[in-house]
Amino acid sequence: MKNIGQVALGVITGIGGFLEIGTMATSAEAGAAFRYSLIWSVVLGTICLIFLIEMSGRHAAISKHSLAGAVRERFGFPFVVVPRAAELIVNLLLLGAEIGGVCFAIKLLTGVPIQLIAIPIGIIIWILIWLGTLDGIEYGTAALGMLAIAFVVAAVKYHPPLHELARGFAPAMPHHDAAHYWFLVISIIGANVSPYMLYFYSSGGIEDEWDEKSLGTNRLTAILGMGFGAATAITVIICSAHVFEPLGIRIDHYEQVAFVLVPAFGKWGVPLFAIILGVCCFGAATEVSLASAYSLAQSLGWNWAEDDKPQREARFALTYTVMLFFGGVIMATGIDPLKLTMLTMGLTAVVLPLAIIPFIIIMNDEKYMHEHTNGPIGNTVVVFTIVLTAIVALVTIPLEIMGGS
Amino acid sequence: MKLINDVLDKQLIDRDCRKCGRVDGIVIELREDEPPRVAAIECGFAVCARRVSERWERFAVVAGKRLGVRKSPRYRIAWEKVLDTGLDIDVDIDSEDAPPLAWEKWIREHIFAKVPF
Amino acid sequence: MEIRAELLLGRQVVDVNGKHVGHIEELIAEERGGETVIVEFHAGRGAMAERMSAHGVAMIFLGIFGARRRGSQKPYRINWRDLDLSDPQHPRTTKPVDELAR
Amino acid sequence: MRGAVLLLITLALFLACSKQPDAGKQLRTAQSWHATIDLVSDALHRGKVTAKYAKQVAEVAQEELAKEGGDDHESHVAIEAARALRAETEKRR
Repeated sequence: MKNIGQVALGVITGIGGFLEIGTMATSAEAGAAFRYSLIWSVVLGTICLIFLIEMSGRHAAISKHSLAGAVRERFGFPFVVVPRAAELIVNLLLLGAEIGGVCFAIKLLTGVPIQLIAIPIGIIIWILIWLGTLDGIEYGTAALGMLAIAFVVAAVKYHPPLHELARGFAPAMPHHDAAHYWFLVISIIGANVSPYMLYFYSSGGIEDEWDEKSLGTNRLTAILGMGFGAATAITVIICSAHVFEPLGIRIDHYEQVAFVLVPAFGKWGVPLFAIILGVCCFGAATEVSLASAYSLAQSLGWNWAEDDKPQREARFALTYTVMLFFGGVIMATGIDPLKLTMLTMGLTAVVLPLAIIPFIIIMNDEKYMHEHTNGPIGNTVVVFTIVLTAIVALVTIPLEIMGGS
Repeated sequence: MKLINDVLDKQLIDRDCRKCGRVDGIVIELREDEPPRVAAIECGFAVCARRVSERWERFAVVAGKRLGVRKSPRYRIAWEKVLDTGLDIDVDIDSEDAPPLAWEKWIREHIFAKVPF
Repeated sequence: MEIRAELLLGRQVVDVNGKHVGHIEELIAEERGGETVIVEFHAGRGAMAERMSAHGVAMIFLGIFGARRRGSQKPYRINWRDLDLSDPQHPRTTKPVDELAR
Repeated sequence: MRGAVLLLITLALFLACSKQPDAGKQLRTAQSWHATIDLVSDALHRGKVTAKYAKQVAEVAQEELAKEGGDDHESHVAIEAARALRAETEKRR
């Protein structure tokens, strides 16, 4: 029974956790600008993510050691400083964007301006983490995230032309706006394969005390969870392609994206979109702030555990408190949520190689993984992901200059 | 025993199984005509910073003094207190009042004490 | 006199004639008479270089990580008597490099 | 070490101030917002969206079009449409 519960958790986390501000923005923009031709980048990003998530879970189950801790132990402190600092900066911006998503959802429903509610939202998330436990947060936000099924229903209602949809799954060169096309490919990969997911999943595995018996469940969870999540992201592309692309509407603000469900659900379209966006961003915000606290605490050897009372791991708790406060402050400055989201996706793509390179070493270290080290397939995918993300990182900067975003 | 691979940067666990930092440094005593002796392990921001560059170390020491939570930015644990060097390093200290957790106590008393719930 | 192992790590070692030996990779310690003492220093291409090198990655790719290093790649095993650490920034061996054990 | 930090800073600067509105882009933006305004006002009249939402869209459209500063025919039509939608939503509330 425990394993079925775990798979269910994985699937729920996949859908709830997968669809956050980054995926929503990039999928909506991709659908509006290029119809279905960017679906392949979602699939590519998800395949890499499935392997990396499975490895993170396996590492947690076998070595009982955290990812961030293992990287520090294998590579030493000087190697860890730059990647960890870069990740924390990107996580802070991402947290700002997620809080922005929640504030925008509330603004859609109530009209209250974003700057006013940014810091209160940060405080509410902080209270939830302070009082709640990891399972509570994961199940709660992810279960609500299931509302994202509305996008699947809408996509079916819009009944996209299947042959064109199928063609979208194969990588293709752009017919127009090459800079914008490739920047969206990068942002989609950045949105799907974000380092915080790996740390959150690995730390969750340790807190839930996974062991060798959980390996099968871990693989199933990774495939089903991330797979369902990717399917939801693809339905956002389909809906956006159906509603916006024929009219030549390009996504510049979330106000436009909010319209995507109206043709399918009438006057429930905007409220439903607001609830889905708000809930998914709320869940993602808790995950990003916790993942940052996990990776910092594990790198420096502090006591860490979300299930413990915060007083017992003061520095871990202080980290997510500070992150949430500054996340709220970023949003309170009135910066446009969509611009911040796209900037963060670009930066995530640049930081990605730093987070993935250590995988090739720690996943093949018998001292930690005993006989469960990576097989040739696993290593091939990791090396491919490193090369892919390295190219993506190098290309992001010039692309950005050519006004890709 | 491989000092770098098995000890450096490993997680420190105190007497009642609480995590209390990582092995940031290892002190070795050189002696005439005798093999160098492993004297102690060190942890603290200054020790970590020193491994990056001297300038970082000076910055860490100054910051430590100004914030004034720990008495000294380096905390040394005698090698004899190291009980086991498996995946983690078990040390025979009660970290609750020892400097490694000085920050934890400071935050608990000064910041979290004010939280009503 | 005290030195720090973490600062010794990665330092370049030259032999008595100034010829490059390698970078300090590991310090081997043993229990002797109730004390833990360093018996040997390993100086090779450097732990990081080894892992990141084409050879390192190739080994990983085949899934047999670091099991066997080819002869020429093996680090020098320098006995504690043969290493002059008076200046920890620049460790020197008291023997020419070709007399060092591999 | 210093290099890495410098890289991060310059990168952030690049990403922040990277857009230069050129003519083609301005025209497309004006057309995009014009189409958005038409879409939303049509839905407003068919009761598919609330006046509150339509007002937010109109405000953002006006802001964006003003920022673009296009003075070709297409931009003027779009600005006019946005103003009309906004007036419409304020009347309904």
